[in-house]
Amino acid sequence: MVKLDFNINDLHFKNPVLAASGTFGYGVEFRDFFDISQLGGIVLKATTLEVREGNPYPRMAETPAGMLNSVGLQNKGIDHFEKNIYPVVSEFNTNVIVNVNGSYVEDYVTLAGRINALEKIPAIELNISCPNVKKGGMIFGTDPKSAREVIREVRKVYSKQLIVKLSPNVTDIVEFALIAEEEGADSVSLINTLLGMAVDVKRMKPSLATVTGGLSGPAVKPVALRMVWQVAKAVRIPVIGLGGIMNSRDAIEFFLAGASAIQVGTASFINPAVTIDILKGIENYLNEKGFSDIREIIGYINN
Amino acid sequence: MVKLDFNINDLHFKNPVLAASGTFGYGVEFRDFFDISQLGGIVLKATTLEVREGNPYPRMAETPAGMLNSVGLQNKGIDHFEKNIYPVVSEFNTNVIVNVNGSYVEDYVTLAGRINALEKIPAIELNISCPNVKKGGMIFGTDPKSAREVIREVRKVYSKQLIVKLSPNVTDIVEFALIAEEEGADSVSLINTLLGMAVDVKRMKPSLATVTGGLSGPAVKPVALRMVWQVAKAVRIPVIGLGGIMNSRDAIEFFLAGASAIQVGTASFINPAVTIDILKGIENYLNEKGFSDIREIIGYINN
Amino acid sequence: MTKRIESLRVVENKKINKDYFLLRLTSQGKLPEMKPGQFVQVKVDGSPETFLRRPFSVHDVNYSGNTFRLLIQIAGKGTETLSRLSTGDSINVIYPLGNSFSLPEKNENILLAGGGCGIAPLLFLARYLNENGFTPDILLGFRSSERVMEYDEYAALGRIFLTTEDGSMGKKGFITDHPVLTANRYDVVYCCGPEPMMKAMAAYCRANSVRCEVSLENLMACGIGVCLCCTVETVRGNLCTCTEGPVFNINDLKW
Amino acid sequence: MTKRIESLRVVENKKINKDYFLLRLTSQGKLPEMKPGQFVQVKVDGSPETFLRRPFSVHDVNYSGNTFRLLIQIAGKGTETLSRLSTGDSINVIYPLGNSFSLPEKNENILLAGGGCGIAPLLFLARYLNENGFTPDILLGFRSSERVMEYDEYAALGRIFLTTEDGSMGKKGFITDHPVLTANRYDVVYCCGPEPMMKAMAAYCRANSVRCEVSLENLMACGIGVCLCCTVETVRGNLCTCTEGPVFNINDLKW
Ligand SMILES: Cc1cc2nc3c(=O)[nH]c(=O)nc-3n(C[C@H](O)[C@H](O)[C@H](O)COP(=O)(O)OP(=O)(O)OC[C@H]3O[C@@H](n4cnc5c(N)ncnc54)[C@H](O)[C@@H]3O)c2cc1C
Ligand SMILES: Cc1cc2nc3c(=O)[nH]c(=O)nc-3n(C[C@H](O)[C@H](O)[C@H](O)COP(=O)(O)OP(=O)(O)OC[C@H]3O[C@@H](n4cnc5c(N)ncnc54)[C@H](O)[C@@H]3O)c2cc1C
Ligand SMILES: Cc1cc2nc3c(=O)[nH]c(=O)nc-3n(C[C@H](O)[C@H](O)[C@H](O)COP(=O)(O)O)c2cc1C
Ligand SMILES: Cc1cc2nc3c(=O)[nH]c(=O)nc-3n(C[C@H](O)[C@H](O)[C@H](O)COP(=O)(O)O)c2cc1C
Ligand code: FES
Ligand code: FES
Repeated sequence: MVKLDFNINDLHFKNPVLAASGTFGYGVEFRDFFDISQLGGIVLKATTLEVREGNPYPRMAETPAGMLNSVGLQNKGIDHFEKNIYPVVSEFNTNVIVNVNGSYVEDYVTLAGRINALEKIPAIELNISCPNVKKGGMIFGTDPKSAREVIREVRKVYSKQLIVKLSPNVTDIVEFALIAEEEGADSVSLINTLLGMAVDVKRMKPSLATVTGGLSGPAVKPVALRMVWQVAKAVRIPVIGLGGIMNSRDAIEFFLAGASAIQVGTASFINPAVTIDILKGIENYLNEKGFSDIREIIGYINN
Repeated sequence: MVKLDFNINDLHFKNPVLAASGTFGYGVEFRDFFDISQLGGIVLKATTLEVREGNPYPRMAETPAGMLNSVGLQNKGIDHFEKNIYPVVSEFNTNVIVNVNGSYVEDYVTLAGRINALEKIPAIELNISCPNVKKGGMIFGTDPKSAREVIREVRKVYSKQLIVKLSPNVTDIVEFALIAEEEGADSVSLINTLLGMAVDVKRMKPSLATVTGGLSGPAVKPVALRMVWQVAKAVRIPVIGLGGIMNSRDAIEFFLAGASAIQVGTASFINPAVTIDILKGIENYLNEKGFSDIREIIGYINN
Repeated sequence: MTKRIESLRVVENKKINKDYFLLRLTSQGKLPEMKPGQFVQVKVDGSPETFLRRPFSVHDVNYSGNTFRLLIQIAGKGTETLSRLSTGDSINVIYPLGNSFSLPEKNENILLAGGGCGIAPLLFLARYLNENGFTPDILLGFRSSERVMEYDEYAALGRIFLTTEDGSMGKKGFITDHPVLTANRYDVVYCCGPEPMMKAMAAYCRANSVRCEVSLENLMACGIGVCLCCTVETVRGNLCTCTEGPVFNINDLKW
Repeated sequence: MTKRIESLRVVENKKINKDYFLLRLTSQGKLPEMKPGQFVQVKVDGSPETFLRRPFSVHDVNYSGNTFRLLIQIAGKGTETLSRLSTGDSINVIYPLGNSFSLPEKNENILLAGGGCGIAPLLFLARYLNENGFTPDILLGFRSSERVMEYDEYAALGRIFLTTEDGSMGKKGFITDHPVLTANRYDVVYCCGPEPMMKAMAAYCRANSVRCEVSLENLMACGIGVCLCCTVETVRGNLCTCTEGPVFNINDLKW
C-alpha cells in the first residue's frame, strides 16, 4: 500500500488526483460512470456573481491533440449556486472546490466572501486566467498589478484554502506565482488554457464565434510541464499541475517536475472515468518503482 | 493559373511557401527529394559569429502532435558560412535567407554587416526568439527594450530585407511586432518554438539534457495562428506565419488569418517533400474557391 | 437511464454507397433501453486527426438480437476511419445520451421528415411509433437519385414520400416543396437533417401551427453536459444540445 | 546514393516471438543499392502517439527478389502499430539513409558482435562480407534462451557463438565474456546492440588494439541531417548520427 494522501495546510486530500474546473460540471454528471468520492477533489465549473449566458455558438474546435473552447463562463450565478448546487455537492465525500470568476475585483471579493460562509466548501480556486471573457478574466492573470490586487483583496475576506489558478499566456509565470505566494495564497494551480485560434478553411471563417479561445488537451502538456517545473522551483507553497494529462504517465511527469497534486481536464471528455484510471496508474507506478509515498517523487527530477 | 508570387518591398517571391530555419539545413539535404528552386524561399539554419557545438544529447523528445528540441544553434560560424556554405547556396534559384543569432547586440550587428556584403543573400531573419541558448537568444525576444535595441542596431548596418522572427513566449506578441515595425523591419515572422518540457518517467529524468526546449509541430498551430492573426491586424508590414503547418489546409488557415507568406518547419522531418505538396494544395484551393491571386485571401476572415 | 462507457463489438459493417455505411454493434451484456432521438459518443481509434469522440444517433435497436445500428455518413477523418471497421473489431462507446422525441397524442397525424444522414434517427422513431400504435408518414429528401438510400425498412413502418433536389427521383425540390404537406393536415412533424432543411420545415410548421420537433447536430466535445460547448440559444437561455437535446421543440428555439 | 521517399508494400510480416517481428518490403520499381549499416525512416500510420518517423536498420536485402527486410523489436506504440501490418499494406519509407560499415582489409579476422535487436544490421553485413570473400565469426548475445532469435541465416554466413546472461543457452554472461574473444585474435569487430554492450566491446577493443566499428541508435527526428537532434560527441565535435553515422569507429567517439 502506497500513501497517496496529503495535506495542504489543514485541508486533507485522500489522493492527489483532482478534476479540473469547466470539465467536470458539478460532479453529478459523472455519477453514472464512477464513484466520484474516490477522487482527491473536484473543482466545479466557474461561478460568477451574476447569471452568464457565455459566448455565442460555435464555442468549440478540435485541434491537433487538443481542442479550443470559448464557453465564456456560462453559469447561473452565485444565488443559484447557493440554492440549488450547494445542497447537492455538499453531500460529496471529497473536497469540493469552487472556481471563482469575476469582471471586477469587487466581484471576486463578494463571491469569495459568500463562499467562505458555505461550510462544506473547503477551498476556492481563484480563476484569474480565463481567456474567454472580454472584461476581467485574463487581465487579472496577465497583469502583475491586477493579479496582486485581486488576490490581496480576496485573501482579506476568504479564510479557507485559497488556490490561485494561473494563466500560461504570460512571459514569466513565475512572477505571478510569487505574487500569489506573497499575497497569502495557499497553493497555485496551473495551467489554464493557452490562447489559441483555428480557421475553418471551407467556410473561410474563424472556427469559433469569438475567433480566439482556450487551447487544452495533450498539445499543451509540454508547456504546462515546463511552467509547473519553473514555478515549483520558485515557490514554497504547493503547486497543482494540469494541462494535457490523459493518463497516469502524464500525471507522473507532473509529479516528477514538482507538482504536489494534479488536475484532469479535457481527458474526462474522452473518457469520463479517466481520473480513476490515472489514480490506479499512479499507485502502480509507485509500487513498481518501490516508493511508499507519493511525496517521494514530487520534484524528483530536480534531485 | 492563379497568381502566387508577390513582393516584400523590392524582394520578389515566386510563391509564399518558404522552408523554416533549423528544419531545412542548408537546403542541399533536400535535393534528393525535390527541386528546391520551386519554393518561394528557404531560411537557412541559424548562423552565429563563432562556432557552436550546441547543447548536449539528448536534444529531442517526441510530444503529442509535436516535438521538443534543444539543439542550441549548433553551427560552424560565419567564417565557415562565407567560405563553404555561401558558394553552394548562392547557386539556388530561390530566395536564400540567413537566420542570424547572437549572444550580444554586437554579435547580431557584426553578422548582419557581413551578410549584407553577400550579394546572393537578399534577406536575413533576425532570430530574437531562440529558447535554447543561455545567454541572449530569447531575452531579445521577450524583453521589449532589448528587442528594440538589437533591431535598431542591426537596421543601421543591414540595408536589405530585414525579417524579425518573434518569440511566442510573451504576454503580448503584438508589442514586439510593433517594435520591429517601428525600428524599420521589412517584415516579421512568427512563431518560433514555445518553451516546453517533457519528463521520461521510466528513467525519472527530464527527456532533454537541458530540461526545457522548444516545442514545434501541429500542437502549436492554434497558438501560432492566434498570434499571426493578432499581429497581422496590428502592423502594416507583411507577416510570415509558421508553427505547426503540416499541409495546405493548415497553410491556408494562416493566409486567411492574415499571413502574407508561410514557413514550413517540423513537417519537413516527416515528409521532406511536404513543401511542394503544400504549394500545390494552395493552388488547388484558390482554383476551387475561384480566386486568381493568393493576395485575395490574405486576412480574409477579418472582412 | 444510466449512461455507460462500454466496448462494443462490431457485428456488421455494411457499405451503403460511397458516402454512407451502417454499423451494427452488440454488447457483451444486455443493451440498455434506448429512446428514439438519443445518440452515442464513439471513440475513434487509429486516427491521429480525431481527438474527441464522435456523436451519432441511434439508427435502430434490435433488443431481441441485442444489437443496435448507426447510420454514418463519411464526413471527415473520424468517420472515414470508422468506415474501415471490420466484424469483430471493438469500439468504445458512451451511451445512451441525450433526450428523445416525444410521443404524439392519440390519433394525431404524424410526419417524419428527414434528409441526408438526418434520416438516421427516424427509422428508430418510426419503429417506436409503430410499436405504440402510430403509423407515420415518412418524407425523405435527397440531393439526387444517386444519393437516395435504401428505404425499404422505412416503407414497412409508414407511407413513404420522396424528394430529390434535381427531380431525378420522387418529387423535385426540397422536402418542404412536397405536395404531401398541402394534401395532409399533420398534427406533429419530427424532423432531422441539415440545418437549412430543418429551418424550412420549422417555418412551414410555424406558419401552419403544426407541432414540430427537430434534432440538432451541434458540435460536441463531451456529450454528457459538462463542457458547455454544444449550446443552442433557446427561449430559456443557452441550453446544451447533448443533455437538453438533441431534440427540441421549435418553439423553444430562436429560429 | 540518392535518397527516396517511397511507399513500399509489405510482402510479409513474420512474427518471431512476442517481442520481435520481421517485415519484408518491396518497391514498385527497382530497389536502390543499400549498404550494411544503413537505415530507413518509416512513417507509422494510425498511431496518434507516433508523430515522427521511426528508424530501423536494413536487416537484409534480396536484390533478385527486389525485397528487403527489417527486424523490429516492439518497444512502444510505433513499433507495436507496425507489428500489426499485413501483407499488401503499404508503408511510407525514406531510404537508404546513413553511412555503412567499412570493408575489412584482405585476410583480416572479423568478428560481428550484436545483442538484442542490435543483431538487425549484422545479417546484411555478414552476407555482404561473404560476397566480398570474408567469413566472419558471429557472436550474438541475448538475455535468456527465450529471447534468442533464429540464427540459421547467420549460421550460413560464419561461425556462430552465443551468450545468454543467465546461461540458459550458449555461454553464460555478456558477449564480452565469451572465450572466443580470448581464443582468437580479431583485426576488426563490428558491433551493434544496447549502448552498455557496445561500450564494453569498445573497451575490449581499445585494450586489445582491435579496430572496432559500432552502430549507434540515437534518437532521431529527421534522419537526413537537418534537425541536428541525433548528435554524438566525437573528437571532431558533435556529429549527426543519421548522416555521419550510424556507424562510427570507436576512435572517433568520446567513449
Ligand atoms: C447528436 C448528434 C447526432 C449525430 N448523428 C449522426 C448520425 O446518425 N449519422 C451521421 O453520419 N452523422 C451524425 N452526426 C454528425 C457526426 O457527428 C459528424 O459528421 C462527425 O462527427 C464527423 O466526424 P469526422 O471526423 O468524420 O469529420 P471532421 O473531419 O471532424 O469534420 C467534417 C465535418 O463534420 C463536422 N463535424 C465534426 N465534428 C462534428 C460533431 N461532433 N458534430 C457535428 N458535426 C461535426 C465538421 O464541422 C465538418 O464540417 C451527429 C451529430 C450530433 C451532434
Ligand atoms: C539508426 C537506427 C537504427 C535502428 N534500427 C533498429 C532495428 O533495426 N530494429 C529495431 O527494432 N529498432 C531499431 N532502432 C530503434 C527503433 O528506432 C526504436 O525502437 C523505435 O523508434 C521505437 O519506437 P516506438 O514508437 O515503438 O517506441 P516509443 O514509444 O517511441 O519509445 C520506446 C523506447 O524506444 C526509444 N526510442 C523511441 N524513438 C526512438 C528513436 N527514434 N531512435 C531510437 N530509440 C528510440 C525511446 O527512448 C523509448 O525508450 C534503430 C534506431 C536507430 C536510430
Ligand atoms: C470546455 C472547457 C471549459 C473550461 N472552463 C474553465 C473554467 O470555468 N474555469 C477554469 O478555471 N478553467 C476552465 N477550463 C480550463 C481547465 O480547467 C484546464 O485548466 C485546462 O483545460 C487545461 O487542462 P486540460 O488540458 O487537462 O484540459 C476549461 C477548459 C475547457 C476545455
Ligand atoms: C530542430 C529544430 C531546430 C530549429 N532551429 C531554429 C533556428 O536555428 N533558428 C530559428 O529561428 N528557428 C529554429 N527553429 C524553429 C522553427 O524555424 C520554427 O519557428 C518552429 O519549429 C515552428 O514551426 P513548425 O511547427 O513548422 O516547426 C527550429 C525548430 C526545430 C524543430
Ligand atoms: S457536448 Fe459537452 S456539454 Fe454538450
Ligand atoms: S535525425 Fe535529424 S539530423 Fe540526424
